[in-house]
Amino acid sequence: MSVVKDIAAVSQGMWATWKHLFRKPLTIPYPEQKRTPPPRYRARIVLTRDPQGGERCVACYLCSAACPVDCISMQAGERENGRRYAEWFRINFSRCIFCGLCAEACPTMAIQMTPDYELCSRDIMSLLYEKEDLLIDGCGKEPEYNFYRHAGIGVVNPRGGNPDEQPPVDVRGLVP
Amino acid sequence: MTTLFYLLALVAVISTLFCITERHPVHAVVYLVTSFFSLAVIFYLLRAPLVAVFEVIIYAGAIMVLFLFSIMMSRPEVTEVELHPGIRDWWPALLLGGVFLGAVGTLIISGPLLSPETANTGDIRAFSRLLFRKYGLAVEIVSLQLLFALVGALYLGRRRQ
Amino acid sequence: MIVPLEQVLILAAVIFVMGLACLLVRRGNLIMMLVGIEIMLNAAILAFVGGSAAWGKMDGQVFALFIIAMTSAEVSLALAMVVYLHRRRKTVNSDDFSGMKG
Amino acid sequence: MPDLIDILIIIAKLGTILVVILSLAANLVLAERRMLAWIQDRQGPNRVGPQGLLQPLADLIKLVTKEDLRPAGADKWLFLLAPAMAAIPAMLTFAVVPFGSPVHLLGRVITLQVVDLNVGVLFFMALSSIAVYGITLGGWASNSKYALLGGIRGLAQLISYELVMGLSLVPVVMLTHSFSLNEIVAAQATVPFLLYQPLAFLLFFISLLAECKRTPFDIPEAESELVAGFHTEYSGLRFGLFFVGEYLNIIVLGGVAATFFLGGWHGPFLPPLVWFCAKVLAFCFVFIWTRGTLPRLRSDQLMHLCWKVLTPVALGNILCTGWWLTIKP
Repeated sequence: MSVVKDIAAVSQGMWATWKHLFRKPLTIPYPEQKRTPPPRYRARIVLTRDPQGGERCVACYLCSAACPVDCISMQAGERENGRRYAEWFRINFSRCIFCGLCAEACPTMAIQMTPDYELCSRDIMSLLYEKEDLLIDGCGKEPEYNFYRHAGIGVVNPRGGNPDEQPPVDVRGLVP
Repeated sequence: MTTLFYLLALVAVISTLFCITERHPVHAVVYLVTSFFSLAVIFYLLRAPLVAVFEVIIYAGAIMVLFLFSIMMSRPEVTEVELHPGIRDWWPALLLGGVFLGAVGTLIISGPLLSPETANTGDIRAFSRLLFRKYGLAVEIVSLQLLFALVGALYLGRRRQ
Repeated sequence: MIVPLEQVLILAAVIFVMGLACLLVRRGNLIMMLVGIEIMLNAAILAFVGGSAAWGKMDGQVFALFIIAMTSAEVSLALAMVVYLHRRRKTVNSDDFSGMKG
Repeated sequence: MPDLIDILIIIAKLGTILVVILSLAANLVLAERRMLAWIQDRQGPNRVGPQGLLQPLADLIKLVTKEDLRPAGADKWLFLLAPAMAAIPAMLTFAVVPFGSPVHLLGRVITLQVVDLNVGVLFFMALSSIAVYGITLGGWASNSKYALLGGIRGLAQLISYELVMGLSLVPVVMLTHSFSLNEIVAAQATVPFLLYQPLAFLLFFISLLAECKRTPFDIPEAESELVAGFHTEYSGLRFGLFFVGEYLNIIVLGGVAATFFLGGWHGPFLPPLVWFCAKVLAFCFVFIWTRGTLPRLRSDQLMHLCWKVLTPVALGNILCTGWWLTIKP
């Protein structure tokens, strides 16, 4: 009897919606009540410092190259000891899509994402973050890591002097 | 009440006039519905509430809606012939209409038809008793006719291979 | 009876003549011809109801009801035919339907 | 002849009904939005005023201040008139619905009904058959294919379900021996017709859903196929009139259904007016609940349901009722 089956189906649906009528809503009224995002949430981008307080960014342009919407731009500079740094570093958050590719691309863990998702403004120019706005006084998610203490070009220690670094290969020594 | 009758008669005549002179069929149907409404109220004033209500249900609610439906489905284009009917198209109408109006006029001026009588004709129970007892056969015939119309419309509307 | 029967009959006659004119003049559009027929039938109903009220008998109303029922049958068939013809010939002008071998 | 005070009483009744129904319709919009939200585990509009209670006012201000657009090539007068044609029949229907027992006030007996017609049922049928014009002409006059399709669909749906509605009311009239709504209510003083005629009630309810163009029968305004159907091209206050007309229709048809099948204002313990309002609101609730549950039918399923299922069942129901009435002592 298809009629009986139809009636059963309809009443089943009605019962389901009846139950949901008295269920606590899953949504929350947002500005008053905020959800705590998980610590690895991908929102506002920051530039972190190494444990010694130096900038981690070496202005390698990898984040800028990885960015699908081209919102990161910078100018590389070099100090006297060969340490590279960003002369200026700019992220246009009105274009950023929070995909996290920049953070993945970064070889020095400098660029990281934070759970601060409340990024909106009536003034679009205020979403243009300069280096001063981006740089934080902390190490972010990798508190131990310092690029120049693991590898590098002899800025902190001479080459091959870092704890887990092998001395550079003497190319001439390989000559038979 | 009498004033209301004259008012409604005026509305009915004017809207019918607009209806027959309107070039677009949809507008004509809307004018005709207005005319039917005023006629329905006239029927109510003439103590025929049942006829008044059926005038609205069937004429305004079903027949005119069918007209609208077929106009919308077929989208007839307005032709040049139709826009400017010549005198050749008018004279049979004028002739027949004149004859008809003359007949009614002579009927009326030939003397008073009858003295107005007061009887309650608005009773629905008496009406239905009359309809199904005295005219029971006619009801059957009309229902058969409706059945034939249904079958005919189905035949005309069926999909042809 | 709120008005004399004569006035009801005059109203019915005026409406009937308008319907007649619509039927005879607007032959370029089958739908308008049907509208004319509707107007004439309504005039007939008005005359029946007027007579019923004047004589105090209900037979006129019964006939008005029969006319309404008959009209609905007629209109459903006629409009089905109009739509059918329009589908075949792409016109609703009555003068175009003159050939016997459609 | 009615004297001046009678006319004043009628005007007062009309005004009260108009105000009450219009404000109820506006608040029904809010109620529907909140209840649909609860069904879908959401919160619904709760910003304007406490619990969103001032939302109807905000909607009104928004609709009034919006630009009133008229599409190019639209039929001017019909486009302007169509929303009114959709809303007015709904309001007129309430004129014959009795909403309470007669009240004695200042030495007069005031019936809580605007007018007691001896053809009340047919009056209701007539008005619901006129309601087709609003949506059809609105859809045609917009000069838009979506609106035209919505109008044609609405026309076909409304005149088909009108038939089922009429047939499902016939058993009620047979049991009462009268077309007057007052007598129909009086006949249900002890037992509502719902218990005698559950099948007729079901048919009537389904056709009410179709007459209101509510889900699962909202194909004239199917958003996913026809954008918004017959009111695609409407904006501002005219759209608001269509919108309010729909909710007016729900309330009024709820009142009519309560009168025909639930015993009108009859009920134990509570005052009659309270009973009537409770029944109407219960109908509104069921309408919203149904909308939250059932998906939309296809156009051909709709016609199939009407002509091949509901109409034969309604005719059989009439036959059984007649047979039962003749063998009843």
